[in-house]
Amino acid sequence: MEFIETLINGLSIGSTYAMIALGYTMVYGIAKMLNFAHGDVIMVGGYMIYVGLTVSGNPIISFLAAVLCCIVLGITIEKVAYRPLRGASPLAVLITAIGVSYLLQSSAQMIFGSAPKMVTIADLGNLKFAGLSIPVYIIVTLGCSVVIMTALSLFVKYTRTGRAMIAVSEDKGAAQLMGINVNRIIMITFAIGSGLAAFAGLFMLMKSPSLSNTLGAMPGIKAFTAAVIGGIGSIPGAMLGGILMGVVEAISLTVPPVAPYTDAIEFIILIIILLVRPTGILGKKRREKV
Amino acid sequence: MKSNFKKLAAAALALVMVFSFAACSGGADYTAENTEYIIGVSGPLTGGAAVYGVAVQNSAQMAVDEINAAGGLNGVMFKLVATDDTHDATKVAANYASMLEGGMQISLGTVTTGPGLEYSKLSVEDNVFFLTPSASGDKIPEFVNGYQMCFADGNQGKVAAEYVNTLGLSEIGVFYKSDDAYSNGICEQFKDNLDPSITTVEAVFTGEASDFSSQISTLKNCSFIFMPIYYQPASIFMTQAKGIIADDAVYYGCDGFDGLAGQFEDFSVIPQEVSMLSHFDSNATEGPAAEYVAKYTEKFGSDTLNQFGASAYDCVYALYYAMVEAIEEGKEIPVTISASDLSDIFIEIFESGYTFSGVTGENITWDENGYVAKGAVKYTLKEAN
Amino acid sequence: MSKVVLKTENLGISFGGLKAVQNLNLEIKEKQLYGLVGPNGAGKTTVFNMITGVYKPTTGKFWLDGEDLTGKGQETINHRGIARTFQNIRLFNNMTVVRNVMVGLHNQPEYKCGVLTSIFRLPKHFKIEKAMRERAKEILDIVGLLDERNSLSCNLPYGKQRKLEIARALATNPKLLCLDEPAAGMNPHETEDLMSIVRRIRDEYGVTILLIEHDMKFVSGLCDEITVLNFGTSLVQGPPEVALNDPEVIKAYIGG
Amino acid sequence: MTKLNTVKWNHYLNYIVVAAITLLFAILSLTGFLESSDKYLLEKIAIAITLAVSLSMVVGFLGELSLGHAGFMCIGAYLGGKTAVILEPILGEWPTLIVSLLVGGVVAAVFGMIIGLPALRLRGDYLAIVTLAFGEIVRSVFMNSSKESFGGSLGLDTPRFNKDILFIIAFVMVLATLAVTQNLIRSKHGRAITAIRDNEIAARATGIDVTKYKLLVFTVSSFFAGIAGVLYSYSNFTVQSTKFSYNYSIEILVMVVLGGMGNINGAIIAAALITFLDVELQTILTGNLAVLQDLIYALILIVLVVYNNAPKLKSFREKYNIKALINRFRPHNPSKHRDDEAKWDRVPTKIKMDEVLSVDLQVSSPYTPDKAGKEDK
Repeated sequence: MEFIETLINGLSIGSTYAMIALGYTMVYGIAKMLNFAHGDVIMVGGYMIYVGLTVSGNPIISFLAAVLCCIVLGITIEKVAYRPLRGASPLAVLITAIGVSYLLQSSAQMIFGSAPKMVTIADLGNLKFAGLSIPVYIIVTLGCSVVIMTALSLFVKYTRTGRAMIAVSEDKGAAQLMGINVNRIIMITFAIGSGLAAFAGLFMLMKSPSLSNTLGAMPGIKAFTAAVIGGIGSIPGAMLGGILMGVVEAISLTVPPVAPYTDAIEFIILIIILLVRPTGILGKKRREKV
Repeated sequence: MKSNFKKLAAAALALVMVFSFAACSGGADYTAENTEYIIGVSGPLTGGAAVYGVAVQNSAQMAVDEINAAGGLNGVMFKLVATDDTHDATKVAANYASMLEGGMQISLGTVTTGPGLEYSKLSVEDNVFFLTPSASGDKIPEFVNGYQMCFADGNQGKVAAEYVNTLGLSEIGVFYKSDDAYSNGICEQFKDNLDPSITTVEAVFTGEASDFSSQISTLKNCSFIFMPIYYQPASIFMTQAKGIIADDAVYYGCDGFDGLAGQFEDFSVIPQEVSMLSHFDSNATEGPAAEYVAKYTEKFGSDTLNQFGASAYDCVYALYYAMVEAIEEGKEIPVTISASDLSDIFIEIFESGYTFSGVTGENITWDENGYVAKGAVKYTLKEAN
Repeated sequence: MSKVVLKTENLGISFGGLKAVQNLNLEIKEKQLYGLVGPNGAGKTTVFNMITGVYKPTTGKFWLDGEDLTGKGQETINHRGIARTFQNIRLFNNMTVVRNVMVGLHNQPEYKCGVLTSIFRLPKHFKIEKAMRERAKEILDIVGLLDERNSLSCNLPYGKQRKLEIARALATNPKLLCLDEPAAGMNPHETEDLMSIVRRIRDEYGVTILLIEHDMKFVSGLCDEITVLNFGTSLVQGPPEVALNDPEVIKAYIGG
Repeated sequence: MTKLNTVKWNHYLNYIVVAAITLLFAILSLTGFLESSDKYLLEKIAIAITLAVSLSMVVGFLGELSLGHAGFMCIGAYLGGKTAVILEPILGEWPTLIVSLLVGGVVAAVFGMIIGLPALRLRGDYLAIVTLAFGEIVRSVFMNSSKESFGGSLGLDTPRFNKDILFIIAFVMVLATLAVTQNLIRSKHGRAITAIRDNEIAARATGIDVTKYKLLVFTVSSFFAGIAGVLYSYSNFTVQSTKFSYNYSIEILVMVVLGGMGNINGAIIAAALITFLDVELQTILTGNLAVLQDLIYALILIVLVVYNNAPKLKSFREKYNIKALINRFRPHNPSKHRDDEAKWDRVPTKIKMDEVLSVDLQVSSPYTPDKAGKEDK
């Protein structure tokens, strides 16, 4: 029974990671860049929900507003900070991403102050079931992330835009020659990634109502790790990696002697997995043509 | 072509550096040109712990403004300089040096414990007196120039354990932040002083974790949970524990809990009893604490209202009245007095049984080591529903 | 009868069920100019990748001067004496031409120099650097790139980049030099020039040369013996004029 | 033979400049002209330069992305600090300093070699995340150490060295780092390392021992990161592991990238500039202005990087810069081109992050085109 509860907790932590990891993986797969500012888009999403709730009082309206804001923010960041550097060294883009991350964090502190905000979205209560007490938000989060992952997979597989995304991720130059507007596709990717960040923001607030400007930093890194474990660039991989990380975290936290080392354990697992499978669990193995 | 830009930047850098180095003339007489008494403090004004630093900055500024409005010390005004260390000990040295070179004479030390140790060691070399509002590390008052307005961590842990021993429990939960000096400091003393017949169930977290479901699972059968942590993670824990930890359980924290009530729009959403060991009651309805709360809330809102600020407010006044007492005793405190000379005066005053009453307690005294002696009260922030 | 430099026996490799090359038997004799021809996708470059250690063969073995090198790493195989060029040029783009060749000289015993010798700038370091540079210039002279030695290799025209690859491979002092489509993208005049360079390398350095080429004029003008590959198997082996006129080969090229 | 020992002075220019600056400040310090805030700043700058130069070896010259440099520094800081705590009462100040520098550096180097091993198998981002993970693991281990061993969350109390002298020692270490790095890079071994960066497959085919050189670079680089860590522990009274998070690694990476990859002088200047900016912003923007620190830093970062790297601004950059200005007055003389004048450690380098994702080998690909498009991109 204990173990099942731990497992459910793990799934709950994991589905949030998965949601963030999906954003990372989409952007990485297509724009080939590590968007270190992704975690901070989540934070902005969180604040937008907070603002929406204060203004309208309606959780759904404020959430939709947050999604919209995040999408606009994602597109703006891409346009201002990343697009001018297309074709430059990927490391340069990495650095601007870090710059954007600092920028968002300090702007948030300037606007909303240093004190964390408490955001109560809706008290969904607990589900009592066979001796288990499971908070309903866990079920909501899990369900949402599975639905989103499936939708995203189908989108990429069956729509014109989705297939264009695959083409861009394989070879930007060739995609351009085939008449695909690469800039547009990358913009759409950022829009989707940032929209997902708003979802992640919602999930995190449902779980822990405290909102501060560092909300997205550590989950961002953990989710990035999750994306790499699953095989960066792969949508199911991001999901798998996220859930794996969450479960490991939950189990490790319940074992007292190793609990303080939880972060370390997650990273050790990452290293082991990468040593066995250098491109992650579901990552495609690529070879250079010789 | 990049490197050319670099050359330009380098030239600019060299120029700026030369100017900044040239600006300082050398010599230790930094206070010679002071026209006000300068109080310095280093605290986290940005980053994850900013809420504590900002509270200290706001409150100290409020106290300084009040003193100045009332005419300062014999007509000489005070000035507060608050530098940002983002809770990072390595930033303290630069802050300390720049404040000292900027004419700092009195200091509130640091806001948090980690940087506080660094600060103590730096300031003891120059003999700069500090009375820290909230750096509660046990080692800090060991420095001859260091005094605390808050309880030392070890003391809190001991007092908390003594209280728990009287409750007659057989098992309690302990939830703490394993990578935090404050949390560990209290926890250690707490466990050492706890009745050996009481078993403890422990759960820990690190960093800026925001999902405590696993820890809550571990602690779910405990009816009494000791939480020597700051209020932000505590609020998350309590929200997430709703419905899992029994409604009649008790959450018991230390002074870090203060500010918790302000976190919730409606504190009654937490079914359990929440109480704390503290020197400041933000729910006070009368007395100096209530006055402080009213003034602070009016100026800065309730977001950053916590005992850090209250303590800082007291610190400024305690220093002010100490100066007043010194002058009454016939000491001279010119506005250009050096930090070291002033420190000698302060140490003499504080060691000779100086008593202060303020927001965080009445008849506060300090022992020869610099540990504060004042009433620690168990405040019930919220009764069980 | 001169001795056999490279010998392969039943060499084959498959990728996920696809047999890219199978049962390849080659015998290349000392100072021979050996050609490997075949239509696109016949597995010629794969053969190169196997004998230079990029891929590990799934079946068969190969020997260089009688030493079994099957499954050895790229570096080891190079040390033993097989050097190669690449179909898609792989130069060290951020280095000057002369330094590209100096990298090739890196492992030659006469230029041995420990890391610490270099860090502490002992006299030996300077001596060796100078010697390496002189030697690199000599090699560049052979392929006719001496005048371009100080330009960045990525700024060279295509044909010269190919020649630089040959120079770099030659610098490793190989017994067997594998050239992957050395004349691709060259005009007839440049091809002529290249042919004489290849011959000169063979004659002056005594290097055995194995080459892949699509240009039949180049192959028949240069090679002593060729193997025609199709779908990973060897169709015909023999002197170019015989092998290229074989009906099977004509069928493979025209597509039967 | 006389030409053998001709020294290329321009190769040692940065060395001479740093040495001259060190001497200048040393004299200023010993004659009492420097405030302690200047000394702290100089210590920080020296530590930052050591870190940036050592990281640039991995990132700029070997072409691998490392996000765990702070981890090596952490090892150096804790082990060097601990050595100092134990030995200082026995050996006295100076011998302890030397021993702890060695201990910190060597242990960090050993770990560098260990972390170099995955570098043989992983490329690009995958290696980056492994190094990041390594840094976080190291931090976590020291964070949870017992009070007696490394102080745990309270941090390790270390002796602080005389601040009048420490920054001079730190700058001497900068010189040592610079000497080793430059001498290594400007030798046949450095050529092999840059060859691996430019084209690993070609380097292997040319017989370069890739394993050896990758490990060598990681070892040397982390040795100096360890040294920087020891210096750090000497410049603070406490070593706290919170400092060494991935954010700090990234801060070092920013210095290397801003300096221009594979450009040691650039890294030195960027390290000094960023540290200076950091400390100045921190001490100038006090009170309510503190929140502007990160904002200004971030804006400067973004503008600088975009200006330096944006392909569209290339013509602008080439038109308006100091060199163009100077050349207007001093005509360029192409006939002066000496043997091998091209500066090979100044050439732009690029890390191909997507190298692992480049086109499949057609023959070997187990993926048929329609299968490849299935779900993963």
